[in-house]
Amino acid sequence: MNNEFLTDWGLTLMVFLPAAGALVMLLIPKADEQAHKWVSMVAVFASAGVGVAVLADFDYGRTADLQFVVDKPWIDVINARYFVGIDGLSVPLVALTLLITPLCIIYSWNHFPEPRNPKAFLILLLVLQTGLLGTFVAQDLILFFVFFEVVLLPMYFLIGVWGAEQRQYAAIKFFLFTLFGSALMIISFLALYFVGGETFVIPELARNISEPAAAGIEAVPLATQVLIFGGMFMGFGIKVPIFPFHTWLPDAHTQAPTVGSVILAAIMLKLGTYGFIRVALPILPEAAVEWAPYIGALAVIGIIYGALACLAQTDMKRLIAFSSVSHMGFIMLGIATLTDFGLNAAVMGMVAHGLITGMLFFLAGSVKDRYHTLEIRRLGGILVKAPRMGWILGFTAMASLGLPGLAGFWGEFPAILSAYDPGAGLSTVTFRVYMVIAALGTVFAAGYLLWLYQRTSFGVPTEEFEDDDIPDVQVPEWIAWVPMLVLILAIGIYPNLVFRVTDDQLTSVAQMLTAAVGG
Amino acid sequence: MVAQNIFFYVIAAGMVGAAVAVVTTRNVVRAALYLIAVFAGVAAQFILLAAEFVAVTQVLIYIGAIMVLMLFGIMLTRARIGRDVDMTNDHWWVGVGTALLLAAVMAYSLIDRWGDDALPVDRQVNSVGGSNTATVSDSIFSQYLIPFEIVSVLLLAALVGAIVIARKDR
Amino acid sequence: MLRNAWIIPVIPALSFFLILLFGKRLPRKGSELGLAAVGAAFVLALVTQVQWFQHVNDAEHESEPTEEHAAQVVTVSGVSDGEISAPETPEQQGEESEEHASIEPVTREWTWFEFGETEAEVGTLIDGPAVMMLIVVTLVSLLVHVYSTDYVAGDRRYTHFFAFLSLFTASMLGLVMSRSTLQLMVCWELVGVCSFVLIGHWWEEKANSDAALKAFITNRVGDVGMIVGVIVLFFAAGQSFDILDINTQALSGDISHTALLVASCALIAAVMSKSGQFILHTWLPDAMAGPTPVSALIHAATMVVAGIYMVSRLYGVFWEGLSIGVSSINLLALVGGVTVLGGAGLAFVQNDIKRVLAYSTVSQLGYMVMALGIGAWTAALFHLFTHAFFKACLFLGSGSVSHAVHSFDMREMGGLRKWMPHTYRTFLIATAALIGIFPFAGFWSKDEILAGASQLGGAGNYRVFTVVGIIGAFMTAAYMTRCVYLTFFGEFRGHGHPHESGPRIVVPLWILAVLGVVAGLVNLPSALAPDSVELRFEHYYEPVGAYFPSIVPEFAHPEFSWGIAIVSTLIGLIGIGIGIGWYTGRIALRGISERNALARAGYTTLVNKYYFDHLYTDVIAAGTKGPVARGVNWFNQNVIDGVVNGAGRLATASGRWVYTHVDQQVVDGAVNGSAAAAQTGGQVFRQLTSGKVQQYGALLFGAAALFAGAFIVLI
Amino acid sequence: MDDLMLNQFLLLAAILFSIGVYGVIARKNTVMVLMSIELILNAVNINLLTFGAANRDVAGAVFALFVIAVAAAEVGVGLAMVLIIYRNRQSVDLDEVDSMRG
Amino acid sequence: MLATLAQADDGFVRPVIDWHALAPELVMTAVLCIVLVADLFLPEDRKAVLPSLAGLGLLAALIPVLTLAVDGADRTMFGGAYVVDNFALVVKALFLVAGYVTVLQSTNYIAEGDYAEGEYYFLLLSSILGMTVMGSARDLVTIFVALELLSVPAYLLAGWRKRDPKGNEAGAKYYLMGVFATGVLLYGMSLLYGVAGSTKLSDIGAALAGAESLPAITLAIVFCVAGFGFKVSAVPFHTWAPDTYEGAPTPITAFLSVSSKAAGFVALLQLVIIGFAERTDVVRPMMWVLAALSMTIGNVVALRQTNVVRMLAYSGISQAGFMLAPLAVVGQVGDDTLTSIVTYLVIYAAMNLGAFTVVMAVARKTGSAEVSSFGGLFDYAPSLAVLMSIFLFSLAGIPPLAGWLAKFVAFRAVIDADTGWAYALAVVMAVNSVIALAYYANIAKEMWMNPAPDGDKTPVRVPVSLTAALAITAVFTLVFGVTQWATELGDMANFVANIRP
Repeated sequence: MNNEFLTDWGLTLMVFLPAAGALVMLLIPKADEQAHKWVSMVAVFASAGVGVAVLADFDYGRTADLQFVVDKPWIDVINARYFVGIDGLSVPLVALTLLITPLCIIYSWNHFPEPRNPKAFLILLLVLQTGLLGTFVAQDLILFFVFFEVVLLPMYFLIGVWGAEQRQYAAIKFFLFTLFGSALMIISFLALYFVGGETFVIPELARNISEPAAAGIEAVPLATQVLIFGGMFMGFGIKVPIFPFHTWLPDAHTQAPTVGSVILAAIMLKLGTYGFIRVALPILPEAAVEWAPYIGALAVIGIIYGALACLAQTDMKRLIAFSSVSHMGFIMLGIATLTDFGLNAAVMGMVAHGLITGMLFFLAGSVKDRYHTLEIRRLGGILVKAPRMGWILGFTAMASLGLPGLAGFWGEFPAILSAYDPGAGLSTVTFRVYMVIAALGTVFAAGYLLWLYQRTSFGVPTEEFEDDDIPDVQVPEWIAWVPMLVLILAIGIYPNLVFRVTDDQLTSVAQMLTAAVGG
Repeated sequence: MVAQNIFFYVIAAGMVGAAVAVVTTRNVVRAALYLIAVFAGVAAQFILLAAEFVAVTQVLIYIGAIMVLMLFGIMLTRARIGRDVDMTNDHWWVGVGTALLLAAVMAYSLIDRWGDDALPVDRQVNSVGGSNTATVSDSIFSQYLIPFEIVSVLLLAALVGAIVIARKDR
Repeated sequence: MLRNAWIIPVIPALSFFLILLFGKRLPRKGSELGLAAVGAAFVLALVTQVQWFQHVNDAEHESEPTEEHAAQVVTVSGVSDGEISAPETPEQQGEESEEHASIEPVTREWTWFEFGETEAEVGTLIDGPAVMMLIVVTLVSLLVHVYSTDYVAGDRRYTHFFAFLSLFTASMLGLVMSRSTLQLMVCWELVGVCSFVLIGHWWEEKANSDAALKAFITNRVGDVGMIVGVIVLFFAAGQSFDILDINTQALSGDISHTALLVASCALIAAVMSKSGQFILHTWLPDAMAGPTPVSALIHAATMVVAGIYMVSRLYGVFWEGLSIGVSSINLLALVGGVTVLGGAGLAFVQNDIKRVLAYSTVSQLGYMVMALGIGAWTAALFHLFTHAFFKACLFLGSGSVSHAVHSFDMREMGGLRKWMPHTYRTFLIATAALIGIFPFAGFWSKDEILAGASQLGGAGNYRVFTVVGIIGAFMTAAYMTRCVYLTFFGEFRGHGHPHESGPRIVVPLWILAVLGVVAGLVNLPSALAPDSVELRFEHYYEPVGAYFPSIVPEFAHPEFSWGIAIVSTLIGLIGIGIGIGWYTGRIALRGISERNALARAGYTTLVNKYYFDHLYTDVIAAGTKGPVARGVNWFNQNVIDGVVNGAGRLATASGRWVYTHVDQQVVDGAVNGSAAAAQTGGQVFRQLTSGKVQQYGALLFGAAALFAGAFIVLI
Repeated sequence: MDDLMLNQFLLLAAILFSIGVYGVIARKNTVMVLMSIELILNAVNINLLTFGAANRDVAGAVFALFVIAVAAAEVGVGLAMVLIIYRNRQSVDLDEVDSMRG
Repeated sequence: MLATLAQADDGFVRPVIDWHALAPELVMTAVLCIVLVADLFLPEDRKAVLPSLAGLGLLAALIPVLTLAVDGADRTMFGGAYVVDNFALVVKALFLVAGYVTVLQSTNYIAEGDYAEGEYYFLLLSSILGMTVMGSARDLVTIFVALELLSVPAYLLAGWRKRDPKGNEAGAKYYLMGVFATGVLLYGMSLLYGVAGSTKLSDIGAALAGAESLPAITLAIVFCVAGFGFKVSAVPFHTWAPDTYEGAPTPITAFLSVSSKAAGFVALLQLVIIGFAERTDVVRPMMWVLAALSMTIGNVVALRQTNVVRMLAYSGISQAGFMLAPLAVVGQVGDDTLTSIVTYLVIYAAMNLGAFTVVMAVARKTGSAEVSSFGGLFDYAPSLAVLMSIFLFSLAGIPPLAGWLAKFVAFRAVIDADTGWAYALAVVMAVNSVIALAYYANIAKEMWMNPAPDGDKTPVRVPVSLTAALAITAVFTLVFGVTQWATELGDMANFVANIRP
């Protein structure tokens, strides 16, 4: 926190550099593809560079505090502020975002999906990046909402233009679902604004509602809180997605271009869970306690349901998509327990799922590039044709099924753990039932992932591809994948990489929740 | 006073009858003539309400201008002068329903609000001048100056526009 | 070395990465790295062993002034990085130190991660069982490495094979010296993965990958129990993963009995899958699809005993949770007992030599679990120790055989003793050890279990398990005889010319065979041995401290019992006899039927034999092998395996059903339905705009009137 | 019955208004629809003048004058529309003017 | 005679005319006369000057608006019948700028379409004049006359394509519906006058405040609202809009959907907030129903449209529903109703005009406004496709485009009321904003994801005036979304203090 420039401008630069890159690219003619690639590269790396500087300068000793705070008036009439800052909860997700998008651009370097058009593709990626980063640093509900929504358009176009056969249906489904959630969410935000002392600033709202007397407002009745939470539940829950709002996800994932799937899985789904922890829980702890059993129930249903649906899939990408439903269930279960374990598990789950499922989608994309199909029964023997890719797929599948020693485990296990002893005010019996069901979910996870692996990678190649030349992992792929693989392993071996950052912040959230119920 | 009442009811009955004829007759020209009768009745009622200037205007503009325009319209569209087979469309019952509903709502509201109110015997606004006309003009050129100017632009616009639309060329 | 034991697993772990990255470029394709690493680990394990003996001896000397010791415990218990013992109450300390010196485990830990106030630690916990396992794992692993350099030579994934052997060794060593339940669980899963990879080593064939999947997924089922158990213990012990803590609290009564019972039952599920106990054992025979060295190392000597080791590690929990000390039957013993008999019965009807050995392993693991269930901790670990050697020897022997005849089918073997003398002899020795012939290793360990079953526990002891054990011993003898007979005796029924294997295979066989003979001597009962050599195993490996039930009064060691020893030996011999008789007899009978006239002539001489034959053929052997074994086998293949496979199929089918009917129709249908509803609504409301302006007008006037009317009425 | 009641005029206006509405909806010929509209506007004028008289206020009369002026303008525009429709369709049946719908 | 005159003189109060306050209207009047006269004298090939003249006139009229804004004082004339306050200034500026964009849109359309040019701009300016007057009108008579001045030229302009039967139909339907609505409105106004005894809104407000809740008052309010409901195309008074939009010249469609609708809202705001402020028992439920119906029916019918202009008509109906929503909580939320509706109007004008401009630009090539004709636009005219997407998604309310802020302020006002009905309306709004996205995105889909019909990929040539219109609307659409300017305009737009009860 020495560098004043960094303190004042770091986050803003980080968020808006990609958008600035996109503006520059608008001025470059479409034909000059190299220029587009390099400008986009420079933009994301500049953003990542600033981001890394910020993260390096971040004081890890007090992660519970907001740092790099910039608080300026924005839309005065509605009391919306440009209020950004990062704390222990934001840091891992910001870091994840800063990592994934550059990797996506590198991955796309030589093979843009049809109908190519790198200019538009990269501009959309950059706008997406700004939206994602912005969401993770925004501390004002309106700013948060705007960034939360900014990601919709680029993703809509990425799916709709560069996607597979059913892309139009998938794109609009994705869009409508998410918008439905956000429309209800914004109602809740507004209701919060009016009951919470006419401010949109998240920490202030949390303070005001927990201590109405000090803020000079009326205490918010529990019934109101529960309803307001409901709106946010819809907004964040659809984004997560929680069963039964998940149906957009398989379609979107299956149809999206590789990079789109990766970003969708790795980062965008996290907006929902992040929203729960950032917005919903701290502001409305009492309502969170009321809602938690239901969220937990939907979470475990999602775990089992997603897994069962995986078993029925014939398409590799769709299977991975449904596995996301299942995995996000673990994250939601962690959140629903309202404990520091659960919240830590959730954030770890977000990071892990981001890396692992992102990686799986990368692999699915590469398989598709090579085989021009993702139909599981037509694949087979990847290990024979492209052994390195096969091994990487195996490694990632293992990580995804929650193998200890790899990142996925640290999202799953503590989530299950936390359900044994849920936070104050929650029914222990209910959550222990959830715990057992969730633990059973890990069996299914092993089932569908290994089954997938067996059918795609083991055995000998099908006749169709027997004589085809299937190239093994190539340079851009290596560059894009190695950091993710290394991180999966590193976090798996030393989970404190994440927990150390998140713990203080999330413990304070959990304490707030306990205090709200206790007091 | 009774005379006024008698006058009113006679005229009113005629007006209603003529109005009904306007909307039921199968002959366009005859409808126009019935309409003139209604307009005349309205003018008469205006006099009863001590609004001589408006009554005069009513006669001048409605009967003198508007109805002439209408007749021109009838002529130009070569509507048959005689009886037309069917001047009422298939959905006339919708009209009956709507009209009755409207009438009921209006009548209820009016009776509820003004059921017992009588008109003042002296309905002149400016008793000194003996006529409402001067008051009206004063009012138009002071209080209602802006609408008056605007209406002039409106009439100009309507004139110009109607000519452009109705003109055969272009 | 005791404090730096972490180096031992780290060496093979490093070797894993090195082999993976550079193995293919090395002259011997990476096997030299693996060998070197495991060799180094073995040497270090030996060093650790010696130091541990020293440590135990020191502790005994130091324990004379009790007060001082207790003080020392208190002072060091707060230090996170150093030799500490589990916190003990001085009271217990004093009570117990009259008999035994408390032997402090040597621990070392590092912070792994923190949640709120809870700190999860990773580290090493070196005490008796850990040291013992270090030796077993590194030794068997080393021998298997040596063996493999010949056995899998020329395999296309030679390098990978060694890489994963290294990783397995590392994980298993990590498991052995786990400081916390969490670490235990992590390593537990890692060995599972190595097992998966190595079973599926030849994944080109679907059967192999099927077996690998089955192994992994079945283990996952058990892992649910593991997860639940660990979690229950974590919270029950006041948010601690610390094994010593948990045990100490369990034994001191700080944890409710319910929690312990739940945790025990959950953990038993994990044991059932990992250690191949009924009914989750079915993956283990299938796992024989992997290369034979893998079967020897993972599915006989080490990984499958992880379940037993885990129970022995958390013995305080099981002891209290299942009330082992005062009951006469409990879930753990029951699971073990059923497995003893079930596994042995199944071993009868296998034609694949490795599957015979696999079921034998299942059965022997059942002994160990049973032993733990009845409270004979030392016996269980002792049996684990001896079993590791002779069973590894048997597996490697079967591999050697298959190397010669290119098959595992015993119907294609026979008479191999002529061509493969070394293999034959070592196999025979190991078989004797397995059957429990005096003085081979198995005799001592199995005997201790049987003695324990008859002497330990509450009222009535665990006598029923003595019977189970003896029947099991009989069956073991019978099926192993069959196996040996079919393989090494009679005529060669296969193709080609079998030949003895090379030195890299034979030398490990001999080493293991020798161990199979002498390993039993490390725990000679006091009745049979001088003080200086009696019960050395118990002395050095059984923990003494607040974290182990040795502090509670009910915890006892069985005395050597001549009766049991003789009965079991006899039973074993009868089994062998029947086995020999069965096969020679059947051949004789076949001869009789073929040469009818001669039979009649030799009737008198043969009649005794015939009745004898009849007795065991129809009554005993057929009774066991025929209906019972077949029945068990049928039950196994159709019901248990059917349930296991069926569960998989059911999951897939229900997945498909859920997907097509619920997801696509109900959930997605609701979504698409609402879209359709909106569209239909659009269609309906389009009628408002009919195109006829007079209807528009009617709507305008009508609506105005209706609004007015409605509000007049309503307000 | 001595005095003129306010309601006499108002109800007369209401009846004229309703008749006009019926005509507007039911008449086929566009010119006749225009005529019906005049009934409506006249009804409004009666209202305005009645209230003006009742309040002894001149605004009603002024308002009515504006209405008359505007009505004149509207009729002009309306007849222009009728003419152009007639020219393009050879018919002034409002029923048939429905090429755009939905 | 003289005596009579003298007597009359006594009664006559010379009105005080504030020329500065009237300056915008005077400039407009002057310009429209100039246009009319210039048309007479300009030769056929010089008529291109006319749109420039009209445009400049509108900008010139903007100058006094700005000086008045700088001056800042509220100006009241004719006893409160005509007021130039901040509200009036904001909406006047809106009408003038939107009018300018309409002129830009019309330039090529009218010049190339062989329509009467001088009269077109004359009528357009007249209509805009009517709107600017409406902004200041606080008296029933003035409101009525202003309404007619803005409507009558619009009827004519809607039927301007007089050789096309659809054009006639558009004009005729608009005209007839307009006159019907006028009838209803006038009847309502006459009752208001009868109840209050005055035509001034402030007097009416005072009178209604004191009166009991009577059927006659309910009737009057309902009829007045219905009359303007037609103007803002609220369901069930919306029926004319799609037909008229489709048949009218596209610039006029844009004009009707933006300026004319805004004028309707201006009148409604004045009536409701000044006149009916105390009669919220009628106004709120009425507005609630109108808002909910407009949003829902407008949206679901829009889903079924295949013609972009018709779709925009229905979308406009739905947007009107959103704008009506804050009126459903009028009186419960302080200034929020006014602020939010004005903000919404300003933003809506920018984005909707923009969308229509793109439709015009595309139609220049394809000659069609069918949704399918937009296929492949991103391929051959990426800028237009991007701009259209910006406008459409802004209309759908996707941040950071301005539309979200418009919807947001509407939500904010509604939720501020904190009643069950308000929340119910908010939920209806939320659901509708989702339905709306479906059809907006449908066009985006066509442009980005489908191939060009017939594979025709010749680029679209966009004339300068359309480019200018696009630039203005796009800049506003983008800038309003991330700055506070639109809301500040809305916030500024308050009625003069002494006129509000």
